[in-house]
Parts: sequence; structure tokens; C-alpha cells
Amino acid sequence: MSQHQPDMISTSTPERQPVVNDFSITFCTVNGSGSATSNLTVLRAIFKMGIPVSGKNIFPSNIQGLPTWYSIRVNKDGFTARVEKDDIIVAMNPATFIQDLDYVVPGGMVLYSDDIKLTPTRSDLTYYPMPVKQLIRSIDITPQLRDFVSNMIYVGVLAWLIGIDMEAIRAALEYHFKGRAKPVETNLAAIRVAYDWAAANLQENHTYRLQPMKATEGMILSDGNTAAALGAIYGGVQFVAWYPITPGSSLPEALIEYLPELRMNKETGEQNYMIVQAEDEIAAIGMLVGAGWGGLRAMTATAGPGLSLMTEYLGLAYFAEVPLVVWDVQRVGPSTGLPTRTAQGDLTGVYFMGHGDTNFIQLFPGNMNECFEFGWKAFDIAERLQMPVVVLSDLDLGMNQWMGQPFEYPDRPMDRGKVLWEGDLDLFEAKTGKKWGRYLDVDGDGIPYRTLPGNLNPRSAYFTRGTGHDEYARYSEDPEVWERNILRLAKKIQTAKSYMPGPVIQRMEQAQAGIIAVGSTDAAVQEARLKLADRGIKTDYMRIRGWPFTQEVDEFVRTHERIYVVEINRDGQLRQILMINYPEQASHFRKVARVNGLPLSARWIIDEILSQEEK
Amino acid sequence: MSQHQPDMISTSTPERQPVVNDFSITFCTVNGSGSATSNLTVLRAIFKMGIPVSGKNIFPSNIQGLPTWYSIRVNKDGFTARVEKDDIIVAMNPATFIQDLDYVVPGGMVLYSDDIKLTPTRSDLTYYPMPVKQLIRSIDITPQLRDFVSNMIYVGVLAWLIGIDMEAIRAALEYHFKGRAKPVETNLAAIRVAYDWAAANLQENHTYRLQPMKATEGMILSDGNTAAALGAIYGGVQFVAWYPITPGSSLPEALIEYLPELRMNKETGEQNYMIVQAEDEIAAIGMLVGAGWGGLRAMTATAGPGLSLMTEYLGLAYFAEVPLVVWDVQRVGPSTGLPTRTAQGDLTGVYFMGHGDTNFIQLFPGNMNECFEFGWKAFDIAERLQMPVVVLSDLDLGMNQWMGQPFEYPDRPMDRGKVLWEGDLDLFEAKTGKKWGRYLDVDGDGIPYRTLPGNLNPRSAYFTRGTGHDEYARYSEDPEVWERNILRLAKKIQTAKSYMPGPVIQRMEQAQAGIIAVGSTDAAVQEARLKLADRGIKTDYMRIRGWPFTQEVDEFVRTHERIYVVEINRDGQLRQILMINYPEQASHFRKVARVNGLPLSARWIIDEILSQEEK
Amino acid sequence: MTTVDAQTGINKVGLSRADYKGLPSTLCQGCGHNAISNQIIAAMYELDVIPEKIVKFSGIGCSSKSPAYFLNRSFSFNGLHGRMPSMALGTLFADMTLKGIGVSGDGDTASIGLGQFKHLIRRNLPMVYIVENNGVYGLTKGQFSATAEKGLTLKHEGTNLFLPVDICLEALASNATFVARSFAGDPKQVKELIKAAISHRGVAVLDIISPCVTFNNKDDTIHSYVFGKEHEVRLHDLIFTPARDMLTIEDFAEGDTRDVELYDGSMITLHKLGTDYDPRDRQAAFKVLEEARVKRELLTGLIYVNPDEPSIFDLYKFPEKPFNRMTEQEIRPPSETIRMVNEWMFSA
Amino acid sequence: MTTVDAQTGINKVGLSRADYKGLPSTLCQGCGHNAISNQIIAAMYELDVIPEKIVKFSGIGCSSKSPAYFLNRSFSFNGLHGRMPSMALGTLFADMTLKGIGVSGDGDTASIGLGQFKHLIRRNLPMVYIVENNGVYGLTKGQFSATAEKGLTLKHEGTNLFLPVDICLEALASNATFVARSFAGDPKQVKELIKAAISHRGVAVLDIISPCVTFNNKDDTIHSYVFGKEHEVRLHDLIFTPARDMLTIEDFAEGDTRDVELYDGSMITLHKLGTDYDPRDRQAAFKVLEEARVKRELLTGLIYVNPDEPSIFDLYKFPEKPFNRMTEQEIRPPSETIRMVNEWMFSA
Ligand SMILES: Cc1ncc(C[n+]2csc(CCOP(=O)(O)OP(=O)(O)O)c2C)c(N)n1
Ligand SMILES: Cc1ncc(C[n+]2csc(CCOP(=O)(O)OP(=O)(O)O)c2C)c(N)n1
Ligand code: SF4
Ligand code: SF4
Ligand SMILES: [Mg+2]
Ligand SMILES: [Mg+2]
Repeated sequence: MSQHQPDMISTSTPERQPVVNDFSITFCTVNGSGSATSNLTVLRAIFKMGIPVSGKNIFPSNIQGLPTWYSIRVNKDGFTARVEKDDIIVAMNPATFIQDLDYVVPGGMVLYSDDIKLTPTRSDLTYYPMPVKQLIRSIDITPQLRDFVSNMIYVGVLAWLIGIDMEAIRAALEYHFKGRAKPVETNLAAIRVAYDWAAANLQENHTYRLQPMKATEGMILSDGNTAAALGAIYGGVQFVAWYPITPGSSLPEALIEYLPELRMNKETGEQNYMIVQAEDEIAAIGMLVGAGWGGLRAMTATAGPGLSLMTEYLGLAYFAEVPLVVWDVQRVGPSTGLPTRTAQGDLTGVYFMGHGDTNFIQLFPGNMNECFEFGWKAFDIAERLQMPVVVLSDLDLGMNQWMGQPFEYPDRPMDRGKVLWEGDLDLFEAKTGKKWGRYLDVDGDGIPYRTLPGNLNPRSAYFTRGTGHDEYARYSEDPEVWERNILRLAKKIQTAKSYMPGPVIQRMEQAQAGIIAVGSTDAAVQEARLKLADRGIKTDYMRIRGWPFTQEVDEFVRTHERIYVVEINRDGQLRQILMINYPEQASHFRKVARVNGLPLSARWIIDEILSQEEK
Repeated sequence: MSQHQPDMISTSTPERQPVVNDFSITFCTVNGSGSATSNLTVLRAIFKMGIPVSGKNIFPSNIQGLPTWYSIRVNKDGFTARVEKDDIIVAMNPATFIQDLDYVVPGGMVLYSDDIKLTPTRSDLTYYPMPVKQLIRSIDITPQLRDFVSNMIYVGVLAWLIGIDMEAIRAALEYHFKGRAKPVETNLAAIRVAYDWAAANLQENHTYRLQPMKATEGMILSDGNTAAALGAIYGGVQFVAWYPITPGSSLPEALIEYLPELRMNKETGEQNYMIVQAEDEIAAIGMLVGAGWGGLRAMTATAGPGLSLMTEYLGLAYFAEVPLVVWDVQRVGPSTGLPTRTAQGDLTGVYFMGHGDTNFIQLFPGNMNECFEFGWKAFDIAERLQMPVVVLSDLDLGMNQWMGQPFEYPDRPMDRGKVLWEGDLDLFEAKTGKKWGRYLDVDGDGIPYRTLPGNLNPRSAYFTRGTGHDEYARYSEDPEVWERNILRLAKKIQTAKSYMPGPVIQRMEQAQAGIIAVGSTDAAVQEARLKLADRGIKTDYMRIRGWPFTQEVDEFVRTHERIYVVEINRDGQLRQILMINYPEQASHFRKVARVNGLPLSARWIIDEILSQEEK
Repeated sequence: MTTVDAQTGINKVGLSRADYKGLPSTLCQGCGHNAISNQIIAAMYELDVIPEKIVKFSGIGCSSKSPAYFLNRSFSFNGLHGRMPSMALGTLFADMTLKGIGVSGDGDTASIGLGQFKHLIRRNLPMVYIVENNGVYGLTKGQFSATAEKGLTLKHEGTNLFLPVDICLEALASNATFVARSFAGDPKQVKELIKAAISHRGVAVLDIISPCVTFNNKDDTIHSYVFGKEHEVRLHDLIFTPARDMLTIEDFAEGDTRDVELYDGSMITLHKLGTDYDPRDRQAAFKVLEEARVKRELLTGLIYVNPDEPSIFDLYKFPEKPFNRMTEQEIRPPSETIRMVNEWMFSA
Repeated sequence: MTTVDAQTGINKVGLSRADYKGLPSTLCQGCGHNAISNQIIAAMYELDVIPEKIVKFSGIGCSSKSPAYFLNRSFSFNGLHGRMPSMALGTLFADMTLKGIGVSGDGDTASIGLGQFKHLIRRNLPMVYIVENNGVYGLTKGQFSATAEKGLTLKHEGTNLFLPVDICLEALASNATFVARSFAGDPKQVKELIKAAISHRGVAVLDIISPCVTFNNKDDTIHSYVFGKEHEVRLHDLIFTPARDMLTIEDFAEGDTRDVELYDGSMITLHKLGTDYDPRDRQAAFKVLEEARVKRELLTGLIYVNPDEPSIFDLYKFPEKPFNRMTEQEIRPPSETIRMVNEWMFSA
């Protein structure tokens, strides 16, 4: 048994230095086969070894039997963006075997199941056929489990080849199986068998090696949706209505999982929150409008098609000044698009959503920690401004595992905004000398005071509607009343600026250009900047975290003549929003945008910027 | 009996020249009282006298009992825009009587029903109390009709006061009652009684006079929605699905009225069109997507809330390349807004509608004749490009009566776009050397060829979906396939430019600024320009008629340093769209935008531009 | 059987009838919807309801405007066309001690809103859901709604060719726990049904034929006053007695009546008219509806009730304090917990 | 009783079974939906249907993907979640000689799509509407749909607390003219029902229990294979005979069967099993559904049919030529007419 297909390729591996903690592995499998557990185990074990790592799942929109790729990038410097080529592939899917080889760097390694009888097309790779069936037979498990556990074979072989620590693997499995000994041991047994087989049969090849570090110490690993759900729980979420849709679903599903843990009275079994799976997204957002109006911290999570269905109700929420939070975990659109692939294509759609003059507050979390942070902060902003807030995450951020610092407990008390209860109405009148009116702007910030249903003060009730109304919530078609009200709503957007999270700005000395991005492209942009700097192109970088833009954004835009706007969509949507907000600087912005379902790579960003710089 | 409240005001009318064919009358009534017939009769009679006239109905969002105003502007120069003050009011509504007086110019006339016992607040007006009840009693009609016919009293009095021709009135009534003698005579009788009473009892006052002209010869009078419906019929509309909403409804209702006349086989009773009142707007647009895909010329009409509900389906239509036409007759939004008032507030909403990268083709009819023209042209564009087309009209244009040239029969054959029937598939292959694929761009213009259900060629069927697909309509999640397809869709927008109606440009010598507008503000802009010129501010004017913008638009934008963008919304939406399309010139555009439910007046545009010019 | 002081006109909670009024109606004179508003006012006044404990909801339409014309002292949300149910659900979770009254139209409920209507019923949210059913779209000036009778001809629309949606049948099919039909021209019945509805444990659907005098009131059409007057067939005469008045309950001849006790102990007394109809029998309900349809009768009364089925509030354990009065301390987990949460995240 | 040549496997329109196939399924192995696709293929093949005369429609879900897996030679539109009915209506007007087959899921039809589903039925559009009912959202990985049984527990979602929507009852309440329930584990019945459905004059609703082997197939749950096998109760055995084969119709013992003649002259023969169920009796249909629910039986068969009710196509007079083949001359009024139109516009 050798690591080559004996009769087809030269056995000489090019001499080179081992690559340590800096390579990428892709697992090519079919979905529904249980490979997710194996892949996550590898990811977590590497993380446990203290080595920076990231994982991205490229999966099909079906349940079982189609090609799936899981890519793990190991990078000692902490780069976590997608790379375009793999150093190692674990090729388990005969259907894609030949194409999968195309994505391996010269000199890379190919682990594959030896029942794939195809002839590899490349001779510059090292092949490791694995006797999966044979090895699995040697383990004592029920036939039903066999299929699932077979995926552990490649974990074992890989562990031996690149040096994954066995204790780290055990820790990963224990985490995955929530400490249940049985599955942990079964899977470990399979891994050991494979490991031992590899040790006995394979030639050592130190091309790619893992070496323990301390770079992940104290860090955590989470997907953005779970982080967002937890953040929302710390934000005191009280009402959740949702309708299943990829990649939004796992956010409410994390709420279903964690709310009982953190917000149910263990003794009485009483819950101080409600989760409703609605009949569709119109109903979900309708419930939020009702709940937000009623004074609850209300949220949903959805994706493109669901968001589009929410258009009418969000217009009402904007106009009737109802706080609520929508997480739009973006996938590729328009229409059903690529439901299991990532994009940043809903920016302008959200900005201008619906008929009439609306503007929606947007938050752009750029990493898993910000998902947590905006999870609670979004409520503060929504309630303070009495407006819907749309948080634009994406599939890559929301569904993939990311390293991050531990979640931080909110650093400030909740901001419940301007709410008047029974006694407050008199205080209001005493203080302002005015009769309270639901839409009366006494503070000059555009934000009126609201009362909530259940308030027993006979003067507290008011009539809410999507039609014209005056300061006292009375129906009105008066032209002046309309204009006054709609301009006050615009003023709230001005006010909003002081409640929005500012951008994250990173500068380089003598930067000759700027880069602006939002959200999950951060990792790729960070990496691209360093490599561009190596090529002599120094850049300042601003990652915007919300709209309306704060003053720092104005400043950055004003002070950079040439700004690359990096984003995952066709039309350069962030750039369009910037142009509208900064007409004087509109020509500063350059488009670095594409959408093909994959997270951007640093490589592509570098090439794009280089080619534009050359012009 | 005198024309003054005897005990309150001086009887001396200021001496002045009679104002001929240049004044404005507002009828202040309550809705549901039948005043619409009277008001339209006045409008039509003046039109019949050859005098340019326009009428605007400012009505409430209920059915009966609330204030309504109908303003008629008589202008010998053909200006039809709303004016801010009235010369004459006919005050029939006690509830608004006092406020209504505020809108009359000094020296103006007030006709009112003498059962309004309020004391007028202004002494600079001439008052004409009318004994409506008494006069109506003298006519022989059933009590049920009495209320309706009483509105004819003010027609008679007004006719005597300003000189409306009796034959013209008869013509107007005959038109209104479709020639039925009974109601014509009843109403005429009431008018005559009032006319005679006025002649006998009122002092002649020649402040405002009508003098027959020939300025409307050969012209017609129609509202935009009727014009659009008729245009659509000449466009061969085959399938209409709609859901009632103001101000959209009267468009499909005109189709219900006129389609049987023009498109039903009189002998067999067979109709070659179908009209469905859907259960809501989602269903309406869904039916259009089905029908458009099936090869029918399919259309709907709606307004803001309905449009918002169509968001998801329009995204599918864009992506699956389904031709269909949506008339958005704009009213004031966001949300339910002011359902019976006009606005141009859906421009950016439509431009960016829905999730993912979409762009929707927009048409902006600027007058009733263009409603007719775009009624048929929209189908040509939609089918040629295999895309949805949204026509943005508005309440003012759609529901008010406008003078115009007679409708012109389409000047070109229908463009049904690239459709292949049974035999065409072989021809396609012979010509292109390629197997036909639904999304194959053989012409390089981004537009593929389509087949239609019912095609019996076994190679004609294909699978349509909102998900990723390749040139042969096969499901695909391949990144390159996605990108290729979405870029081809963008190319269609480029191609579209050559099918779009160009702008209407009017220049002045040595113009120092430009004006850009769309749609129904045309009348006000035209008037403002002339008056601005009188004040020394010369302008070039471009009325844009669609997006994507044609080359003439590029040219105009490039060659004007200072461009006022006039529109009826809060955020300057047309300006935002211009900024996105012309980043290099983004700072050229100045905002002249407001929304309060009323059509813009020339006065306001002049003031806005003057004050900005001064800066 | 009210507890109003005959002299002062003040009820048990110290309010006069005026305290239950709304703004002057802007609907057409004679509109059935106004009659219904008046009965809501009367019912709430006579039941000693505290207006602040009611929240009003509506969609869009003439009917949906009517919450402005009753209970000025109650909060109200006039939302979107056809989508009131979802909104009501969200709000009622904000304070589960409140009771919702929703007013919708036939267009609002049976055309655009059919899905939300039925899903609301499925969730059995405690609220009164009134459909002011006139077979037509009033506010948009007289188009067919989905409850328009087959064969009805309207001015601009031609003739309706489709069978009507039967609101009560739809409610039943969705397992509604309280289904009644009434007629705006039968104010007493409307009032008693509203009283019973507000005391019901879950969603109470009232399909009230409410003529549109402007667009659909021709004598021979089923949604007109004249037709209703001539063709109304009451299943029973019905009297509602609130729990607190049970002592004063009137005595009827044994066998003449049938009592239905609601969850809160209040009682609906049904006087037989003709057959002995048992509104707890779901199959019977399907049957009488079908028969009435065939006979073209306007069948009114309490068609079905299941007083015991748990409402959505009963399916979970909630604290007594209204959600919307909870403090930060109650809804933000304590800071100690964050450590544990981070441990859940495979912290390294 | 097919007309396929036993030797060549070629049917009357010259096609082999392969001509009715679709692409290889990407659904899970064992998914009920695949079983149904196979029966659609068999039914169309045996009925000698020309595939180009069929248009397929679907919403979104695993079920809604399945049109890709049968009838490759038919046009197909896989539209939006819950909104297939409207789309189908538009398309079928393009060529009224075509017949539609819609495939939906229980989420697609009973959750998001309930309104469109019911309004489609109200319009009685001639098409087959199949709900592949598994009580769960397959494609989004196992959440409750509105047909999920009360008490069902799913991995990430907890326990369902609400009563299920009954697709057949909903269809009946909306005056459906053809309502059947079947089970993917009963392929013969599925096939015969599909044959009958495609010959029906209006909309034919087939609620087919179709187990989701991945997310909802526990033995004791009503949407599972095992439950279906154990609890299926057939109302009758049923055989469809197309009009053209009426001569060859098999002879059954008098009294054993009940025949239903469809509008096109084809015949459904029902063999009695137990009671003599008349599927033309709407009240009986309500009743058996209710009884089956109470007994927790999987009742299958033709629940209701009204073969004569006109379809939406019958309510208007249309020319024979398909709309989508009409020429400019046919749909643009001649130029002479413009003058008249301008006169209508009060031309001065
Ligand atoms: C999404 C949307 N579509 C259409 C409308 C226009 N609209 C307003 S009221 C109404 C119908 C109301 O009918 P119904 O519910 O029967 O109430 P009624 O006026 O008859 O009481 C419609 C279609 C709207 N407001 N929103
Ligand atoms: C508007 C919208 N919301 C949500 C989704 C996500 N989604 C896809 S399939 C599906 C449910 C499908 O369930 P069902 O109809 O029962 O089909 P099954 O997969 O069980 O066959 C959902 C919610 C979507 N595609 N569109
Ligand atoms: S139009 Fe009809 S429904 Fe509306 S207020 Fe008038 S009578 Fe009532
Ligand atoms: S997930 Fe369920 S419904 Fe979907 S294909 Fe698999 S078994 Fe079928
Ligand atoms: Mg109605
Ligand atoms: Mg399902």
C-alpha cells in the first residue's frame, strides 16, 4: 500500500520546506452523509491546538446526496478569508473527484476513499487512497452508524499526516456530543483506527504540518447566527416571530435553544419571552409590528425572499414609528437565487425599501463578536429612535464558525427610549407645559414620546395608523401636517447618527487610497491590504458598521480621493449608497464588487485594486 | 337680495379690468353629495368653449360626508398647473367655509349656499349667497334626486357670473349622461333656473369672464388612467389581474369598460383577453408572471401598498426574465399615507425593489397622451427585453381630467420580442449553429430567445426557476454560471437604452441652469420656466421619460453645471437616481422636492429655484 | 341585565356611556358598520369593561376605520389591509391581561386576509374578531369582495361569477372555538354576541352582515338591509350573563333553553326557536351552514362554541406581570451568566 | 387498463415511458415525493398524454422541486413559496388547451400559501393540485408546517401545540369540485387518482401523505410510512377509465361499485369497501373527514367530486385559438377605431 496510485504518476515529491500552520484543506463530500461532524471536529481540534483557523461550508440547496465542500483555512497570522486554492483536499465524492483536483495547488495532497476508482488527472499532487470501508469494518458499531462514522476515517488519516493533536480531537468530539461518552468513544475509535493505519502504512510527508500555538487562547468559536441570538437574549428580546429560511433559520433556532436556558424561571417554568413560528414572513413582521408597538423587544431573522415579503409592513413600521429588529442574513439574490450561498446584495433594497419616502436604519456586523454586540444594541437603537432596524449579516458570517474574543456583557444599561407610563403623563405636562401627543416633538430631536397598551391612564391611549396624522395622532389629510410629520421622520435619521456604531478605521502611513467595506468581507480586505502594502500600495481602511453614517465616515470620505468600495454584489450597492450620501465626493468611489456565491478572497481584491491602480 | 352680506362689508368692489380666461375656481363641497357631476360639467363646458382648462380634485379618503375641493384653472395660455390661490370659490361646505375663504385672492368672488349662516371673515371679497334650497324646490324632480341636482344650482349661477355658454353646458351634460335625455334635461332645468335667478337678482360683475376661444379645437379631455387603459388595449393587452386600490383602480376599471367595446367579437361574444380581480396584489402580480411567461401581454395597475406587496414576485420576474407591465399610479406614502393625494415617491423604491441586484425598467408618462402611448409601448419594451416594466404615473395625472391632442394610433408594429415557435427552433439552430437554450445570448445583447408553453416541439420545453441556472435553463450553483447570468441581466439594461423613449428637452438661449423633472410636474415646471425667464433666469429643461437613461440624458447632464431636479417627494428620489447614474456629475444636481399631497405649483418651484440661485 | 345605575347612567366601573364612545363616524349615513360600533359601545358599557383594558385592531377598509368611532379611551392600531391578525397577536403578548377587539371587512378578511385570518384562528388568540361583512369593497368604491354572492352585479365591475367565501365555515374548518353570525339590522343580537365573545377564552369570530348602503344595498341581494330583514333566521334568542351576575340570572321554563357556560363562568343562555340547536356540536354547525346556504337564509346566532379549548396563552407558562412592564433586571440575564455562555462556545 | 403496446412499450401517442421521465431526483432516498413523481410518470404514460400539453407548476420546497423529476418534455415553472396558484392561473390562460399539474408541499400550501390555495379553488381553474404532505418543512431542514400533528416533537423546534390544517377540509370549505386524499405508500391509488384528476373539469386537489424520511418519519407520527401502512383506511378501491376506453370497461358485480362520470366522459369506478360512500355528497365528505380525524385514521380515496361545475374557462366565451398564438391583427384594434375612441374622450 502506498500513497500513490502506483501506475500513473511519478513518486517524487518536490523537495520543499514544510509549511507550518499556513494552509488550507477542503473536504469534498456529499451532503446528508454526516461529514459535517468530521469537518467541524477537525476545525475545532485545530482551534484547540491554539492555531488560528476558519471554516467555510459550501453546500447545495438540497438535503441529501449532492456535492458539498468544507474548507478549513489554517493560518498562523490569523487570516481567515477564503482562499482560492487548496493545499490539501479530502476527496470523498466520486461525482466531483476530477474537478476537485483542479483546485489543489501544485505539490498539494489528496486524501481520498479508495473505492473511488477514477484516474486522477494531475501528476503534481500526492495521493493518499484510504481504505475506508475496510477500516470501518474493523470497528464494532451498528450498521446504521457505519455511514456516519466512516467520515471519521479521514479525520484519523489527516490527523496523522498533518499532526492534529488527539487530545484536541477528543475535546472537539466531547463538545460536539455534549459530553455523551458513547458517540465520543465510537468516533474516537474510528479516528484511532485510521490514525494507526496511516502511521503503519503511509510514508511520512511533512509538507503541511500543524504546530501548537497559543494564538487562540481565551477565544471562542461560534457562528454569527448563534452569536446574534445570544446577543439578542442579552438585549432582553421578548418576542420572536419567524419563518424558516436559509440562512436565517439558525438564528431563531438558536433562540429556541438558548432562551429557555437563560430566560426561563427554572423553578416555576415561566418564560418571559415568546417565540412564534409564523405562517409566513408577512405574518412574522406583522407580529413584530404589533409586539414592538406594544412595547416589546421584538425581532425576526430572515433572508432575501422573506425580506421582500416584509416590505409593506416595514413601511408601516417606519411611518407609524414602531421599533423592531430584523436580521437579514443575506444570501445570493435576486429571487430564490442561490439559497445556500453568501452575498451582500440587499443593501440598496433595504435602504430604499417600499413605496414612499422611507429610510431604514441598517447595521452591518463585520464579525461574530459584532453579531453578538448588535444582537443587543439593535434593540437600543430601535427603541430609542422608534424605528425598525435592519441588521445585514450574511450566510458566510451567520452560518460558518468563526474565532473571536469571548462575548462581552453589554457595557451599558438598556435604552428603552421615550416611554411614558401612567404617572409619566402628568410629569410630561408639568415639564413641557404641553399636553402629551404621541407625535409631538418636544425635544427637537424628531423623536416623540410613546405610551404603551396596558397603560391605565385614561389620557394615554392613542390611535395608530399608516395614514396621515397630526401631533396628537389625529387623522389628517392636511398638507402642512403631512409635510411636518414626514420631515420630522427625516430628522430622526439625523438624530440616529449619534446612536449608531461608528466605523472601524485602520490607517497606514502615507496611504494612497482608501478602502471601504461592510460586514463579512473584513477578513479578506484585511489580508488584501497587507499584501497590497507589500506591493507598495498603502491603503486606509474603513469598515462601516451602520447607516446613517456617522461623522467619522464623512471625514474619511472627504479625506480620500480614491476609495475602493469592496462588496459582494453585482451593482456596487454600498458604493451607490455612498454616492447618494456624498454627492460632492461621488466620483471618489471605485467599484470592487462581484457576486458568485462565494466569500471574496484576498487574492481577487488585490487583483482588482491593482488593475484599477494601474489605470 | 344683494350679492353682499348686507351688514358686514363695504359694497365697493375695487375698480379693475375684467380678467378674461385666466383665473381659477374652486368648488368646496362634501364628497358623496354628487358635486363631481357639476364640477366636471363646468370643466367640460369651458373646454367646449375652446378655452384651455384643467381640473384637480382634492378629495378625502372616505366615501361620504367629508370636505372635497375641486379646482378648475382657466388659462388662455394653456397653463394647467395647480395654483395656490383661487379667484372664485363656490363654498358649499359649512364645515370648511371659513378656512376656504383664506385661499381666495383679494377682490375674489365667493359663491355660497345661503343656508350657510356663518359670518365671512374677509371684507375684500365679493359674496354671492345662493338660495339653493328655494330654487331647487321650484324644479319638478323626485326628492331622491334633489340632493344631486342641487349642485347644478351653482353651475347656473356661475354660468351667469362668468359667462359659461349654455350650449357648451348641454354638450357636457349629454356627454356625462351618455346622451340619456332625462337626466340631461333635469340637470339643465336646474341650471337654467339658477341662471335666470342670477340674471334677475345679481348685479353684473365683470371681474372674471370667459370668452370663447379656439384653443382646444381638435383636442380631447381624459384622465391619465383611462388613457393608459386605452393605450394598453391598442397594445394588445391580453391578461389583466388587479386588486382595487386608489388611485390605481380606475385604470383596470377603464379596461373593464373599454375592452368589451374594442376587443370582443360582436358576433360571437368571444373575448380575446381576460381580466381577473385577484384576491390581493401578490396574487395579481403572480398571475401576471404566469401570463407573461405564457406569452401574454399582461398588466396590472396598483399604488404604493400594492406595489410593496409585489416586491417578491417582481424580483422573480426580473430574474426569470418574464415580461409584464405594472402601472404604479403613485399616491402619498410611505405606508397607507394619503391614499387620495398625489406624489412621486416610489422612484427609488422601484429602482431598487427587492433583495439582490435588481434594476427595474421605469417609464414616466408626463401627460395624458403619454399615458396612452406608454400604454402600448410598455408591452413592446417588456417583451423585447423580457423584463418587467414599471410605469410610474400618479394620482394627479391618473385621476384628473387633462386636455390633450387626440390619441394617436401606434406608429409601429408590435414588438413581440424574441419568441420561437415550433418551426423556429430548427431555424435557430441552423442560423446560430447552436442548440437553442433559454438563456443563451446568441445576439450579444443579453437577450435570449424564449419558447412558450403550448409549443409542441419536443425540444421547446424548459424549466423556469428563481434559482441559479445555466444557458440551457439547467439548475446550477456554479459560481461562474451565476456570475455570467447575472452580468447578462445587467447587459440587458444596457440594451434597453435603445428601446427607451428619450427625454423631452426644451432649451432657452443662454440658459444658466438646467431643470430635470419627470411625470406630472411638467405643467408646473413649464409655467415656472417662463416666469423665471421673465425674472432673468433662463433654463434648459429636460423631462425624462424613462430609465435606463438614454444618451440624450447623459448629454444634458454633462453639459449643465447646475441642474434643479424638481419632484414630489421628500428625499429627492429622482436626484438620487441621477447621482447614482452620473457620479462624475453628482454635485450638479440640486434638490427641488417636497411632498404634501398636492401637485406642485409653479409658484413654489419659482421660489425654490430663486432662493437657491441667490445662494 | 346591566349593572348600570339607572339614575346616573354610571356603570360599575364608574363610567358613563360617553366614556365608551369614539369620534363622530365619517362613514356613510346608514352604513351597517355604524350600527355595529354602537353595539360595541353598548356591550362594553353594560359589561363594565375598563376601556383601557381593551386594545382595538383593524385592517384597511370602511369597516376597519370604525375602531375610531368607539372606545376612544382604548389603544388602537389601524394596520394594513388583510394583515391585522398578525399584528394583534404581537400586541396581545405585550400585556396578556388586555383583550383585543379586531374589526375587519369581508375584503380585508376573505380576500387579501384569508391566510392570516385562518392562522389566527388556528392559534386561538383570545380576542374578538368581527367581520363587518357587506360583500363589497366599500372604501375603494364598490368592487366585489370574496364574500360577494354569485350573480351579484355592480356598477363598474360587471357580474360576479364565483361562489362566496363563507366566513363562518372557514372559521369552523380552522377549528375556531367561537363562531357566530349576526346582522347589523339585529342590534340586540349583535350586542349579546359581542358580550359573549369578549368573555370567550380564545378567538371569537363574529361574521356580521353589515350592509353597504352606498354600493351594495339592493333589496334582493343578500348583503342588503331589506334582504336581511326578510330572510334572517335566528338559531335561538340569546342572552349573555356575566359571571359576576350569575345570581341574578333570569329563570326560564325548563326545556326552553340551553346554557353554555364560558371559561370565566359567565353564561350564554339560548332560547330555543324551532329546533334545539346545540352550538357545541361541530358537525351540526357544518350542517346548518350548508342548509342555510342552500335555502339562501341569513342564519344568525351562535353557530359553534367550544368554551374549554386552551388559548395560545394557556399553552405556555408565563409570569403574571405583563411583558411590557418588565424591567431590565427581569429580561437581561445577569452578568455572571456571560462566562457560562462563553464556555458553551467551545472557548479555548 | 392501459393502451400501451406490451411489446414495444410504446403508448398510443407513440411515446415510451422514458419520454415521461424527468431528471434524476436530488431528493433523499426514500422520500415520499419520489414515489409520487413516479406515479405521475406512470399515469401520464398510461393515459397517452402528450407531454407538451402539460405545464408543471410548483412553489418552493423539496416537494416543489419534484416537477424537475418527471415530464422533462413539459414546460415547468418553479415559482415562489406559497404563490404557485396565481402563477398557474396566469399561464393556463395563455393556452387553454393545456392542462396544469401543480406540485406543492404542506408548508407551501397550508402555511404561507393558504390564501392563494383557497382562492385558486374558488376559481375552479382546471388543473391538478397535488400537495405532497409530510407535516414538515423538508427543504429548510425540519420545522413544523401547518399540517403537523398536534404534539409532534421535532429536533430543533420542540413540540407543536396547534391543531393541523386539514387540506381536504379546506378544499371542501372553498367549494372544491374534486378532493382526494392518498398516501405515497399506496402507489396504485395515487396513480388512479392522478388519472382521474387530470380528466376533471376544474381544479382537482390531491392531498397525498408523503413521508419525509429525513425529518418526520417516526413510526408513531401520522406522516410516517409505518403509520400510513398501519392506519390507512380506503374509502373504496378506485379505477379510472378514460373516455376513449369506455368500451373495454371491466364488469363488476352489480351493487359492488359506484360510478362517477367525469365531464369528458371518462369514468371513475369505485369499489365499495365497507360502507357505500357517495363522493358527490358534500355533507358526507365533511363527516368522513371529521370522523377520520377523531379516529386518527389515514382516510384515503376520492372524498368529494362534482364533475359538472363549470371551470373558470367555462364562465366566459373565448375563441378556440390559444391567446398566446394570437397575431397583432387579432389583438390590436384596427386603426379606424382610434377616431371613435377619441370621440369618446369628449373631443372638442
Ligand atoms: C395592500 C392594499 N391593497 C389595496 C388597498 C386598497 N383598499 C383599501 S380598503 C379596500 C377594501 C376594503 O374592503 P372591505 O374589507 O370589505 O371593507 P369595507 O370598506 O367594505 O368595509 C382596499 C382594497 C390597500 N389599502 N392596501
Ligand atoms: C418567502 C420564502 N420564505 C421562506 C422560504 C424558505 N423555504 C424554502 S422551502 C420551505 C418550506 C417547504 O416546506 P413544504 O412546502 O412542506 O415542502 P417540503 O420541503 O416539506 O416538501 C421554506 C420555508 C422561501 N423559499 N421563500
Ligand atoms: S361606502 Fe359602504 S361600507 Fe363604506 S361607509 Fe359607505 S356604506 Fe359603509
Ligand atoms: S428532506 Fe424530507 S421532504 Fe426533503 S427530500 Fe428529504 S425526505 Fe424528502
Ligand atoms: Mg366590505
Ligand atoms: Mg412539507
